[in-house]
Amino acid sequence: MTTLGVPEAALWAATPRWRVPLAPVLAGAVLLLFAAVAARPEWFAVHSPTASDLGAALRPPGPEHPFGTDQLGRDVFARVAHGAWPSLSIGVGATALGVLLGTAAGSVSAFGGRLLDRVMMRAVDVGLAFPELLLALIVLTVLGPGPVNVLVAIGLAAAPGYARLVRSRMLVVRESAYVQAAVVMGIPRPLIVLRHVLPNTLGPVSVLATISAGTAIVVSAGLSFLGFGPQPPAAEWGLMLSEGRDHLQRAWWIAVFPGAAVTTVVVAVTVVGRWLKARLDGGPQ
Amino acid sequence: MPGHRRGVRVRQERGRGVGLVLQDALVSLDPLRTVGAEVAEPLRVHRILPRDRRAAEVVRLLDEVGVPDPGERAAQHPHELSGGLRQRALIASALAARPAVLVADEPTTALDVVVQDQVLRLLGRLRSDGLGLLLISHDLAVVARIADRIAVMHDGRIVEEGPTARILDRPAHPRTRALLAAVPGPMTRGRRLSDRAAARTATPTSAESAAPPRPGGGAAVLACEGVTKVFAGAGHPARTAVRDVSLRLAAGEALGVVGESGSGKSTLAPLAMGLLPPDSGTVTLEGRPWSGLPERARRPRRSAVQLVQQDPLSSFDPRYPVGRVLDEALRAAGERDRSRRRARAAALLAQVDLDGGHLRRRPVELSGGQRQRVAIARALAPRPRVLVCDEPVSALDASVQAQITDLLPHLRGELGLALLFISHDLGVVHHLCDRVVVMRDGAVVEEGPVERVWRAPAHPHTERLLAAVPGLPPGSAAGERPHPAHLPGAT
Amino acid sequence: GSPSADAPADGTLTFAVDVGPDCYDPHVSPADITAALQRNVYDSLVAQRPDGTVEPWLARSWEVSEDGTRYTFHLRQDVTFHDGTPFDAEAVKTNLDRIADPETGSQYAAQLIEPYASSEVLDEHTVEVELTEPHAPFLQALSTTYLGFHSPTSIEEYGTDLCNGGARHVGTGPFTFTGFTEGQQAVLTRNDDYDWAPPTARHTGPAHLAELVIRFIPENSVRTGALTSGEVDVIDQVPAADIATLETAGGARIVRQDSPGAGYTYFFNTTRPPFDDRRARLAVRAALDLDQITETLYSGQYDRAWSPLTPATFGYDEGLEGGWSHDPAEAGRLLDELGYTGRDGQGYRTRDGERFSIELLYDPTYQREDRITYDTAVQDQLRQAGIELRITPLGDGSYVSTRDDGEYDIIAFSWGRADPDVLRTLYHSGQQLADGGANASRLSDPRIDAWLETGLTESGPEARAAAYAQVQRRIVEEGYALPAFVQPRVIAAAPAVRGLAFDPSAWPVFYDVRLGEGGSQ
Amino acid sequence: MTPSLPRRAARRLLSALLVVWGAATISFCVLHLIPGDPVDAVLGPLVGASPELRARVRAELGLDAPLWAQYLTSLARLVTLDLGWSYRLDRPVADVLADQLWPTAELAVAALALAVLLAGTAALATAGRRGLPRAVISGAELVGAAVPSFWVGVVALTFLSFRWGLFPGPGAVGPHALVLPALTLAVPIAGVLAQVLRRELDDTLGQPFVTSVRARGVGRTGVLVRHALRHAAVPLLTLAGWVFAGLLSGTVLVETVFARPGLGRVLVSAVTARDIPVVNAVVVISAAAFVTVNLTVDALYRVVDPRLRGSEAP
Ligand SMILES: Nc1ncnc2c1ncn2[C@@H]1O[C@H](COP(=O)(O)OP(=O)(O)OP(=O)(O)O)[C@@H](O)[C@H]1O
Ligand SMILES: Nc1ncnc2c1ncn2[C@@H]1O[C@H](COP(=O)(O)OP(=O)(O)OP(=O)(O)O)[C@@H](O)[C@H]1O
Ligand SMILES: [Mg+2]
Ligand SMILES: [Mg+2]
Repeated sequence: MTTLGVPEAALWAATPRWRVPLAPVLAGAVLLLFAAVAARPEWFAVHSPTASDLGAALRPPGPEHPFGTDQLGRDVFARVAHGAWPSLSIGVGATALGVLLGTAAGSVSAFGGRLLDRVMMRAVDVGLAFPELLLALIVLTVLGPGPVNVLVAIGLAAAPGYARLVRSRMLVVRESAYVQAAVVMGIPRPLIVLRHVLPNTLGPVSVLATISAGTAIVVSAGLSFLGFGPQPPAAEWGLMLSEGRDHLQRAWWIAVFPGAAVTTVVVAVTVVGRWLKARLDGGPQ
Repeated sequence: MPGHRRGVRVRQERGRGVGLVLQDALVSLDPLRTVGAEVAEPLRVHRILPRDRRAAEVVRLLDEVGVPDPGERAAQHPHELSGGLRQRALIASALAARPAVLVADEPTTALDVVVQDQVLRLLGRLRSDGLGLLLISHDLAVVARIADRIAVMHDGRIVEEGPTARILDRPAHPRTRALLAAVPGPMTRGRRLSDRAAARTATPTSAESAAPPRPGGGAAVLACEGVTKVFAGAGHPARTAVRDVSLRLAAGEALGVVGESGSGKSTLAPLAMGLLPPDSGTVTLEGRPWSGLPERARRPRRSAVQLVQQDPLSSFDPRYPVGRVLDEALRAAGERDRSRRRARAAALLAQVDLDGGHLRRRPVELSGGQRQRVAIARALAPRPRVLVCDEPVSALDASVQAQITDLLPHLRGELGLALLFISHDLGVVHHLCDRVVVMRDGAVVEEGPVERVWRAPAHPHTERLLAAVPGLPPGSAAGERPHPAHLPGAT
Repeated sequence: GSPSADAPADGTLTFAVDVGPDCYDPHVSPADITAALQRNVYDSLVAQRPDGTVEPWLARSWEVSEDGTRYTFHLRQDVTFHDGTPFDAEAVKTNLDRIADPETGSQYAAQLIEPYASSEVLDEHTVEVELTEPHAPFLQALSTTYLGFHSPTSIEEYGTDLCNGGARHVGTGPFTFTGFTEGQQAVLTRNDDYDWAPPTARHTGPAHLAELVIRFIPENSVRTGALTSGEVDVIDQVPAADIATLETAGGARIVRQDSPGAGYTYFFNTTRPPFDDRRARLAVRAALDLDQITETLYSGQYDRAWSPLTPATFGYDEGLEGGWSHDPAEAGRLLDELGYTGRDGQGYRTRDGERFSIELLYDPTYQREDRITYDTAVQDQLRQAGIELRITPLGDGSYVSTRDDGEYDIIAFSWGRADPDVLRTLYHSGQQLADGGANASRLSDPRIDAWLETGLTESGPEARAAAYAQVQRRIVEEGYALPAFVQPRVIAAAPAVRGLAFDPSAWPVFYDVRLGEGGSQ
Repeated sequence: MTPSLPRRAARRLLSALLVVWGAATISFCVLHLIPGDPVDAVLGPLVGASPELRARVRAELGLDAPLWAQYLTSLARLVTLDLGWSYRLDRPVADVLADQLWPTAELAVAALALAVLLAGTAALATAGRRGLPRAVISGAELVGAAVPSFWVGVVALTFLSFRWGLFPGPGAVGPHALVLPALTLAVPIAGVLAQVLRRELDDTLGQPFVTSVRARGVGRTGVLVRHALRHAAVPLLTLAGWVFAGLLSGTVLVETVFARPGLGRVLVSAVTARDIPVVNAVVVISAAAFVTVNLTVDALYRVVDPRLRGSEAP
């Protein structure tokens, strides 16, 4: 697992050049499906994710339980379906929080003057000197376990990276010929920032954030796996993976399906994100 | 596997039978390896010399192509060498395996005129030593200097071929004529260069007959007084980019600024635009202070002076279609009414020879010449009195360049614009400007009317710049220009 | 011919346990694993038989004074520590004094001999221990590793710094502590001079094994896999679900022993609503089908519990078995009686619009995963009865303070101890959590207190058993706590391992173990 | 002229120390924000401890001093390279970590080597080529970079180790026990490295100087090995910090899954048990290591790319 946000250089460099956009279309469809499942799991799963049926424990996948049942006789399919919401919302929410904080800090740094920039960037350096997982772990120790706290922890841990990204992009945009053209036209500074600097910064940043959302989902699953995420009996993919570990030899389905769900979503997010980025790069040519 | 064996044979022929010299020597040499290693590579690949004797051969080769201190140079990396030296090292590596033929694709296009001259002389010498040379260039003047024969290509086909003298004197194909015509020279002032002028004609078109106003003793619209700009380097010492420069641009006048690379030309543009505060000296616009004001005070007067940048594409917000670009400019210029803005945007486009259909396109969807024309249209939106152009045509290829160089005098005539035209291309400046300022190391070394400076340069540096410009031989179809006999060598 | 049973065999046995001790000093650490591991290094004065009777070990014999406050021990004279220091009365005094000294920071051993007053060396091999009051479980306590004996030399040298494993641990046991890697393993090497095994052992003289390696492997699946792949010879804490597989497919031998003490028990906070009302406690009890949960989650390997004590504990009251039943109707009746007659949107019972909602607190760092699963099953069954159980993990360090402040409705744990006096730690009013006890029901029942004190001071087994039976019955009657299941200690061994057994504390004894040629006997 | 090398080095070192100090301060602050009492962590929750015992422990650990004094003490200790005393394990932190350093280093180094090997092979085999093999390999890289490593570990353990007995399962005995954990840790890193490496090789192959090189008669392998690889090294160096962090975070999970001892597991248990000195030490050490990695990378940039010599870092 890449437990960290992949640095920008890696992402820009790693763009596969899809000739036919078959993969992104497919990946987009997968994401839509998962989004639908996350929003309305009860449309997809007939069973309750938490109702146990001790008489039907550890049933292998079959017509009644397509993904089998776990040690409490709960339907694994229902749990995977209901686990989509916490898992996806933690990933997406954490990324959004990271982008938000990073943009705020990056803007302050880029436009707040030399001293503020220095202080901010040293702070960002310190933030970047922690591996993301370590930072998230420490934040979680203060906040205690739980889905919202995992979201906050990952968001906080990702923020320094975004702050640096936003700042460097803003500096580039600020010095760009089109911003200079706007100054020459006599457009007031706040308007320039609003009309040109922010949109042209956030565009690429949000595309990168799309790709990082996959990382955030993996990190959140990792934290759940270590016991910091949602607590039993919640249905969440990382937690299910962790719970299913002990039964792998007899009931592989308990851990394999949530793990496959994480992998599928993350691969799909990455494919879509990279396609977006390839389009962004390929644009001005 | 015959295919495989053929691959091997071709590979053996490469470097050995035919040497290749590419356009830009900085990117044509592996930047991470020493020059010596690059030159030695054909020797190694074709097992021409054992390892221990290669070093000596490299030094000999570098010496042969005229690299001074070849022993030292061999141990350096490409970025530590000047453009001319790099190009010579590249030629040395192409020659290492002693090929019979050298293919040179635009070997001088990226070089400034002085260095270009050195390289051309080297190629000429090699050719006279018996090397077969295939010289590919868009610049007829360059080809004319060393080629025996010239082939002219158009649309992937050779349209005309023949001895150099004949091609220059009596071009048969219209393309050849157009190419010859596009070379700006002393005789082209006031003429159109672009393809649209079709056959060469000495008769000015109607637009051109409205001759640009001559510099009068009128009040200066833009003036620099003893302007100095020092860049304090982060990690490196401060550098004086502009040193005590004084300029006066009269209303309606076209003033050219020329100089070698790094002479401070481009720094003048933001200084004049009030984008960069001078460290000393003042800039005045229409007789009132312009530099040293808070931006708030400058903003209402910004419409008087506009800028056309070198790279048209990067000067547009990539998200904005042309219509929105112009709309923003018009609104900034104080036009509040939406429908009036729309009408004016279309009018502006017409002024630069584009139709309204372009309004909805994004800059990426335009050709280079169209982009630059949109940039000019945007600059015209607030009805400026001064247009500052920093190398507006050097990113464009020759035919597109001609479109812009035709457009500018036309607009001058129509709108009474004063033009501050910054360029390293002496030909274009000569073609467009009334007066010229020659810069070196941030300081003005010579100033005067274009004709006078071209005819009788007062400063040796100006002389050197002019001498290095390749020209078509006298009597050729394009025009005439004195060609100094002696050129001071430079490294 | 077969090799003599007493001849030392060679070989290294690797024993995989789930967790390594935080502290290796049995005088300090309360951890089960510390005691189990160090059992091989430290001997005790006496040895306990499974039936609760006590045999001589390092003490040849002893006398107890009339009032039960003075114990005189006559020590063996042939015992030496691994470092050559002789084991004598002085050593006994040094160790007992050390345990009682607050400076040592003992977290458990000192409680076991709470009324300890002083020791007096009568002669080189006779020592008299004086208690402030009679203490029936004293001999049983002495038989545990917690009251094992460090060499006085090592105490002098390391003092309070004996928490680290390794060679600083010098005892008189059949193995010496030779190697140690934190979080990874401990290596014990045979003490060839050992000749003072207790009568509870099956042989005398040195141990059969040349070396005993204890590996710490927290993952259940990994531990099981390590046994089947032959990486280790014996594994501890075999998950119930793996028992059958290991036995049939893996060819492993399962050794099990019911742990003495208290099984996994839900303690109701009796000092605040709703569990200050007996009916609420009984309603919860009646709503739960512990048979089914235990059977399913532990694959039929563990027994559900009926008493606050496990069947393996002295004084266990068999009469309590089958004392109540899963009775949803009864639960409903009790809840109605309490006024919880309404139902909300999610089907939970309400009283004046307020849900019957209770909170179970746990510390995720220390709670075993399978027990969280058990709690989850309980939660689901209570949901069906209209009771909301909120399972709240407090992993941020505030668990202990929240618990000590009584901010919970239920907490649950098990407590191992081979003496019914464990009930005093769990239910005596003087043993509140904040004071260092484990009275998780926050109980203050004078009758229970009285019986517990009788059990403590009374020395006759009969009378003790009677007192403790009263306690058990009262707890069940009042529903102060809900015993859930009894977790036996289950160990799985490779076929080549012979002679593996448990001591009464359900700690595996390696002294008698030997490695055979493979194949089971 | 650029500033002299020693001055530049001194400035870099100073900012590195600043980062380490910042890390130490933040971790100190954060860990004191945690609700609850560290004494509980020392004693564990299993047995209630008497108030006297708690007071004793508190005094012993220096927790009765005011916060600023504790902070200054911890900084002063740091300066003398004294990492303090573990609350939970009751021994010097340096000892605790020293024991765990080797297993983690062993795992990380093995994983790194494996990742570089996998990525290098995949990228060199497919760079500058098209077709099915390339599509398959880049697809595999994509999945490899996305899949959670703890899941890879658990599944690999079940099938490769338990079911088919190809690899030993748990623990850290012998080099063959390292294969599965190292592989698990290496997969996501290799996925990213391979993508970056190939993209870089592709880019380099498209550069004009490659035309020159090929015109001299050098074959594909020669171009890749003698020229392109070195160009690809620059972006790979840029990834060094990320790889380092990935290895460190990855070990936390992989060590848990494979029951390996190591810093990762010490860290997780120290964080949960609020063993402040241990966490502080890990934070400071990892920040210091991170900074060292970055300093080294900066120096290596200059070795790899002569254009950067005598200039500021990119
Ligand atoms: N690799 C390629 N793939 C597709 N089209 C190409 C490629 N290389 C060249 N072309 C196209 O072939 C035509 C001829 O290109 P070429 O580079 O030979 O032109 P040129 O005469 O050298 O032009 P210039 O003066 O701009 O260098 C152009 O239209 C170009 O777009
Ligand atoms: N922002 C800057 N910071 C530091 N130095 C600068 C900056 N801009 C320009 N310089 C330096 O100032 C000098 C003049 O630069 P300028 O761009 O004006 O030259 P130029 O004449 O336009 O050259 P060219 O023909 O190559 O465009 C150069 O040495 C350049 O390196
Ligand atoms: Mg070309
Ligand atoms: Mg310039």
